[in-house]
Amino acid sequence: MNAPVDIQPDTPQPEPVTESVPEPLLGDILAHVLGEPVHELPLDLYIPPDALRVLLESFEGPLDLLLYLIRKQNLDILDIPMAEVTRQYMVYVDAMKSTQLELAAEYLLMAAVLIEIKSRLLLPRPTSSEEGDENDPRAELVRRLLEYEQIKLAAYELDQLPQVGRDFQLVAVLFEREMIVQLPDVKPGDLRAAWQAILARAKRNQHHKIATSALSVREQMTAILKLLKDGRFARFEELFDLTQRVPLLVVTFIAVLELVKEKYIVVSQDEGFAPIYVRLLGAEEMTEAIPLP
Amino acid sequence: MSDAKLTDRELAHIRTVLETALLTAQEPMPVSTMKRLFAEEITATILNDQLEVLQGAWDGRGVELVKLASGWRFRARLEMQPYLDRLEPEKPPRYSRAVMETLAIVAYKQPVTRGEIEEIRGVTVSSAIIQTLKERGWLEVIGHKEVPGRPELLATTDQFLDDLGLAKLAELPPLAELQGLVLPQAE
Amino acid sequence: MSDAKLTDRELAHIRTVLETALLTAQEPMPVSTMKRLFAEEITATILNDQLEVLQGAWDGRGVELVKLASGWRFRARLEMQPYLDRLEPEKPPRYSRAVMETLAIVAYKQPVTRGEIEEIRGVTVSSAIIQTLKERGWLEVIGHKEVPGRPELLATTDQFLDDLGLAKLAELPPLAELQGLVLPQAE
Repeated sequence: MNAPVDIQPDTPQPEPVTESVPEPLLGDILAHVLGEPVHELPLDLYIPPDALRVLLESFEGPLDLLLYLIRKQNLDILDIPMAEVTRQYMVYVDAMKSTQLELAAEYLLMAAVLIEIKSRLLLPRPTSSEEGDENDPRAELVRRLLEYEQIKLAAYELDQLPQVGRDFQLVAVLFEREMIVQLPDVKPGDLRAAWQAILARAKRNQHHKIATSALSVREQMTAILKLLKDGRFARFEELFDLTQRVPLLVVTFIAVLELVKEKYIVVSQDEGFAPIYVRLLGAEEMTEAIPLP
Repeated sequence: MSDAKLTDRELAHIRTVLETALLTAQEPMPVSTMKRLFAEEITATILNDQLEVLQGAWDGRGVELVKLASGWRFRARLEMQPYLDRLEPEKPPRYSRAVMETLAIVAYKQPVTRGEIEEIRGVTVSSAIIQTLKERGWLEVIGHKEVPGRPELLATTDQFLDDLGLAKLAELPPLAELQGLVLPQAE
Repeated sequence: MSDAKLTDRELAHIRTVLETALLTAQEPMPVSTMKRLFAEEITATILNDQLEVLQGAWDGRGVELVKLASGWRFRARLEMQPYLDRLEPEKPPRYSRAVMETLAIVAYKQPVTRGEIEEIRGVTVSSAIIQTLKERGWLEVIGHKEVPGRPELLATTDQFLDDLGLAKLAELPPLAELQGLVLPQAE
């Protein structure tokens, strides 16, 4: 098995190397791969004729091809007969070329590695070294082959594991979220922030004048307007809640004045000491216009 | 399998397959589709019967089997929503700046007309904004201003105070102090 | 709720909520998430106990409750696949050997760089392979190796384990012993 083949150790390029492979063998495979059945396929390749093309395409790389060869040769991977393996490897590489498969650089590199190992095996080992294993040029290749074979098997095992979607399905029960309209939450501070934004803008546009008057007056203005909302005449005294403290009564009075000034309400008295009435300005039409809740 | 010959064991198996198919289905499944689950011919009658048995078996659980227009499907019961909602709390929506500013103006300057709001904000106030706040029950029309066009007079409601946790408008954050903060150089 | 005080009825309710949440969940659910389902504080111990009770309750049915890398999830049993396949005859394609070998290298040797994968496989690893696995959600970049070029460090994700029904990397099929590769009949 370890017999030297006619590979010249000093030829680095793969091309002359492949040419050194016995001619009949090369020719047979070529013919076969291109579609014609070949009858004289070397027995030691263990490849069914019609499977060759598929096989070549299915190799994952030079390590894969090398592993295949070693496997098929029934060889101890730890004691690879370099010459024979190299020879067959080159046959495959050449077959790949002729089937117009893209002959990746990795295959050529591997061929060079094999040839290099073979050539080093042919040389006498330096006696000075004591660690024999480390000097075996095959050691690194063996390590890589073993590692690759391990991964190759692991990939197969991994693919055997049940996979979601392929081998089992997930449960997918519907959860129809009922549309509950969620209303925005507003805090008093948000109003203040909004006001701040208005002021900031107003500052940039000087023509916006924001008059501020005491909120309590505005509040009373609203209260009075709400009271008069239905368009009725209210007696002046009705506007004042006498249970309240004096400041509020004053505020209410200011609110009435403000409302009159802003032409929201009319305060009227037919004659001296007659009851004073308050009503919304234009309340007559309003009773028609606004239906009350 | 013919109708008469199905054993209890076979029916239970049919139910297991139906249940699994329905639990894993993305869409409601019509009975015609369910038939395809089985290599043997199984009648729609048998399938419907077994679906009803299944339906009963899920009584009182968090998920129910329902018959919809397009087929049968499992779905979570509405009672489960409060629990499931806790997993993905929906972010509370926020009012736009326009809505918040409008609300603030009405709150602080009421009663106001839309025109006055526009004057303060410096931009047009859309009907949609007013409508949003009216529908929320926070703004109401308390009259009309006696100026041309008789615009609505807007004010905040008691509900607005309630919702903001205020007893009265005076409890709103004071603006005077604020003005000192933001407009030190105001004219 | 404290551990001691939970009644059978309360525990049954917890199971109903858990079951519903798990049946409707899109992803495996960790126990920490399940806690959020309940307004009351429920301990992980109680939840784990109830999950095991639930798991038992689904024994012998077409669907099972399993614990995976990123949490618990319901899935159809493998035995149900032949039935479900009849509904969906188009199976997702198997990945090529190149993809599976790349995945295996990352799974067993992680974290690895693309260069290290190429070193083991002896061939160039195309970007498409890495991309396929990233898009599937099975590989992710967990950093960069501090060597020239700062290549990406690749690792498998929890989803990879989830999708293969595994709870942790240690559950992957063990790597073959190197010695086992030596053919016994070698000369």
